[in-house]
Amino acid sequence: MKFERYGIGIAKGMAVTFKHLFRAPITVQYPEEKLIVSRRIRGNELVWYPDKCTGCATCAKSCPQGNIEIATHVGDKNNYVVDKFEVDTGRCMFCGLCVEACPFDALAMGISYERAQHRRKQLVLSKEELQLSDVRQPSGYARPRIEASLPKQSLLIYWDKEEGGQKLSWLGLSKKRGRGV
Amino acid sequence: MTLLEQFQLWLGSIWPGWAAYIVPAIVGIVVVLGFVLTMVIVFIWYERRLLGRFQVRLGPNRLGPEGIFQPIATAVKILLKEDIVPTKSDKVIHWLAPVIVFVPVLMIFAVVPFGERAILTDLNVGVVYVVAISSISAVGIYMAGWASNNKYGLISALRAVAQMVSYELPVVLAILGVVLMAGSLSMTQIVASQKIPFLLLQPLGFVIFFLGTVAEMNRSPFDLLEADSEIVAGYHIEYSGMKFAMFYLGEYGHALAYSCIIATLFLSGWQGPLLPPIIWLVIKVMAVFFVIVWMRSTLPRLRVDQLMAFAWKGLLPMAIINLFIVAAEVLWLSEITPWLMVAVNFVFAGVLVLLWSKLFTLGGGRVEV
Amino acid sequence: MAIRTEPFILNMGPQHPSTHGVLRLRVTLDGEVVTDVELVMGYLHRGIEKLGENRTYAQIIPLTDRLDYVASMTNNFAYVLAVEKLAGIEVPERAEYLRIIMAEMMRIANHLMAVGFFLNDLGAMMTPVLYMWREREKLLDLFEMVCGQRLTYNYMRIGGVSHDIPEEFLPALKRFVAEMPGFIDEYDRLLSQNEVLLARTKGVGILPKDTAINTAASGPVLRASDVKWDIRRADPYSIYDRFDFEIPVGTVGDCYDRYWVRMQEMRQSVRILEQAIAQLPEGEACAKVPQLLRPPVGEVYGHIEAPKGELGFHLVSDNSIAPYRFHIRAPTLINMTALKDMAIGWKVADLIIILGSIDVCLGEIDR
Amino acid sequence: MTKALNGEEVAKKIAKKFPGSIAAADKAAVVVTSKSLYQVAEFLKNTRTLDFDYLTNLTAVDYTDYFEVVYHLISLRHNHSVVLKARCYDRDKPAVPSVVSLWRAADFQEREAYDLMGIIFEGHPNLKRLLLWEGFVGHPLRRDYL
Repeated sequence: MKFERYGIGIAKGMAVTFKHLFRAPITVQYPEEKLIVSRRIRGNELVWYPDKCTGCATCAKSCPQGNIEIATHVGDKNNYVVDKFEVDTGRCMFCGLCVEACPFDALAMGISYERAQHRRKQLVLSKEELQLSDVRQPSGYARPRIEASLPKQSLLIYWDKEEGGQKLSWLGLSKKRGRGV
Repeated sequence: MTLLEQFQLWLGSIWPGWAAYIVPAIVGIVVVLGFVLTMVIVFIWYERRLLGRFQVRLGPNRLGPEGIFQPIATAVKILLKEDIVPTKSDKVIHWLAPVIVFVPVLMIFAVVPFGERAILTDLNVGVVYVVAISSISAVGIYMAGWASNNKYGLISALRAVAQMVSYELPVVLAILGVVLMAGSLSMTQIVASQKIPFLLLQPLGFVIFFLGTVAEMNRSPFDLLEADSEIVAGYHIEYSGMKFAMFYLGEYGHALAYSCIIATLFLSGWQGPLLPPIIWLVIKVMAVFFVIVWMRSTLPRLRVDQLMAFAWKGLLPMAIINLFIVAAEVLWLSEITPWLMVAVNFVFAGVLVLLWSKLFTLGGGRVEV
Repeated sequence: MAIRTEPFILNMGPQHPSTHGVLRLRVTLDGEVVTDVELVMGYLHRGIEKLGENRTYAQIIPLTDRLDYVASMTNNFAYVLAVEKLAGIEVPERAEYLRIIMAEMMRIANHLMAVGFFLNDLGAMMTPVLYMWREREKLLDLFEMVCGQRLTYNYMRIGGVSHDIPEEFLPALKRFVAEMPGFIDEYDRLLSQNEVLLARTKGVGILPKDTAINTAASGPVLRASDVKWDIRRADPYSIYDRFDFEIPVGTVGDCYDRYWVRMQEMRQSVRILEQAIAQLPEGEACAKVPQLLRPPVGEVYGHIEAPKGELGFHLVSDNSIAPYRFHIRAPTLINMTALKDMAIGWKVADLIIILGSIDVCLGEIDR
Repeated sequence: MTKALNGEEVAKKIAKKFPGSIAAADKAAVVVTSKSLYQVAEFLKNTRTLDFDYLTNLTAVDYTDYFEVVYHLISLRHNHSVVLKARCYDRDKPAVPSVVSLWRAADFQEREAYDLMGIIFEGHPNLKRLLLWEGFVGHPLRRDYL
């Protein structure tokens, strides 16, 4: 006789949910707690190094969206001088192909991720805006040297036990929790 | 004599008769309403936090300590929303429906005993009153679903009627068992007669009543009226603003009312050692609601035909048999120790549940079209 | 006495919580019983096939991410396999293993989501979803680690993968592989014997074996109907012939079987992951492939067993840098062919769970 | 491993049964005349040694001077596959017979090909646009659609 339909399955299921009542919640309370993102994060917008860029436009060619606008003129040392380097991050899909394609490491993905704007126009980034600054740091995507210098990503998989048994108040809030590797 | 009547008597000696009747009544209603609305707010918070913890997340925790003011913020948000009335709706009924859903819920609390003499009116037919009043909100739900001129709403309304009518019967029959044991229809008498909680004396009756009420207050796994994954929100799909707030409050008020009634009928109400009666009642109500939330967080929803089958094939016959058993016990066993009755009833409950579970087939249910 | 009734047409979607996107079902109801279903789709049509015709072969890879956005990695995989078949490119050993690891991780992540939302369609109030998303998050963390994004990976490249894995990847994955069976057991305890779930899904929405084959259903939908057909076994691509795994099949092809097959496939994927981690060789992660690839004139159909079914890419090359024709065989679109058969005669609530048990993804259906 | 049958051999078998139905054949694919497509498909499906019960993929390719409808057939029992093609040269009204009655899998795929490529599948029970809306002008996957 199979013990279906007698409510055994329901009882088992209820036991599972009851057990979860005493487990640490997995919620990360975002604006206060922030996780460390991957070192290879393809974060918002690009970082462009004007000194390394030769204006070869390989990035523009590799962009699936045709999203990088680059205009150059020949300078006095028989080099290209970049007049215009414009990226519409509203149309960018952050595939990272331009960064991979750049032969001179003059382009990197950004590491930040809070870049919402109020106007579409503000999403179009010019040459000046794309340069390295305090808020615009490069990520290690396709740039091993930068990657090595960034902090390790915090992983959810290590959060259950090693941080382990986190002493939480019943409601799970009072204690400030650290999280990460 | 309840506290209210005593108050009225005392006031009657100094004030004219009509004032002495009305003023205490209003005071009583305000006190009870205050309690109920506070509890409803607490319930909303309690359910959200509890559901959060069942689902390994936190639940609202931003507003106030542990998020206790979140329901208030929700209320403010809902109240500030635009009141949308569909163009082709039946305006009057659309307007009236939330009221009809909400008011009976509040009326139930007239007969809930909060303490030994703390009850608004000690009706001698209190139980009958509860049954009668609580089913009125089905009408409101049907009106809401019908008037909003929405197909999801209509499906929900039709489900509502079927569900309410079906589950009313086992619920009433389960209550009858309690009434037989207590020997009275009055809520205070029922509480007073529970030296041993009726939960132990009538386990089967409790299960039937509990499931029936869960179905009547449309909570998972019987939440077919709202069934957000099928008919989106059912009857209140076209409601917003204050009217939606009425439904929302009505839903939690219903949950509170039924939790109170379950606590009163089966968990010996306000009775308990040491702590004041009102605290005991709140504890028991919270415990009942905990189980309801727990079920909600675990169980998938039944289908409409399975829901009906469960009521008519499962709960109703069991409730009838339970009633006969209880009647026989009250006739012949009441002289002997009640613990024998407890044992016998648990055995009967187990046997009946096992027997009836044979009736149900799992799955299937295709209709040839 | 016969009561004259009128059929009742219900437009489910495109905005409906349970159509898994912007699918519209024109349902004809008799009371609550479904008498006819008509699928209306295309609300998410982006013309990826047309876009592909004027992108280079490498530039199409990010586009394939947007097909089945729940399982982007396998979309990448299917596409690069097709291109490699077309151009005759050899892939380094390590890259093959990395691809398999990613594909199987993706399968687990996809099935977690599929089962979770199937339960949500059943009305289980988000609980199974959130339990399963907890594990899916762990996988997404790992995907983020290797390729920098959590949803649209763009990880596979023609000739290999874009990056080798970082050193902290394997320990984390090993830990996941060790823990995952325990979590699957827990889901089993929570769900598999639950009477309500059994009552709702057993015998519901049966897809008979011959209908399943005739409508070219694939993936778990086909296997639930007792057809032992898994492209990983039947037509082993990449290096699937080196792994030992079983193909779970259902018995009757009802919703429960589809659910059950997915649960079992997760276990098998964990097995494959274990083996792949153990065998992972050292070496290059990507072959040298010209950036502007010009495959020889010809056409190719490459298919893989994506989590949702057979994902195929039909590519026609005219020796230019862009494919001449780029066609996607979307598994869920074709799995939906039999939806009408499965749903007629059942209630509205069943229609929802049948749709949920097919595991649709509108990004893939509409393309 | 799914064995890809040699198109020439399959073509020989077909030609024996339906003379004149083969337009061309090479190792990879069998090209049949669109007139005889249905009979050939029926033959491929119902012959015991071939037994192509599973229509994996159906698509159409626009070669500017003709359209090619491509059928990828698999036999689950024998685990072999073949590619069947049919060409239609009429640019305004390219038509091939529908195979929905043989493989229902063709239902949505034929509708899709009709929608995006404009190929009319004669005998399809419900040949409507699938992804684009009714009233859309043109067929976007054609090479001359801009």
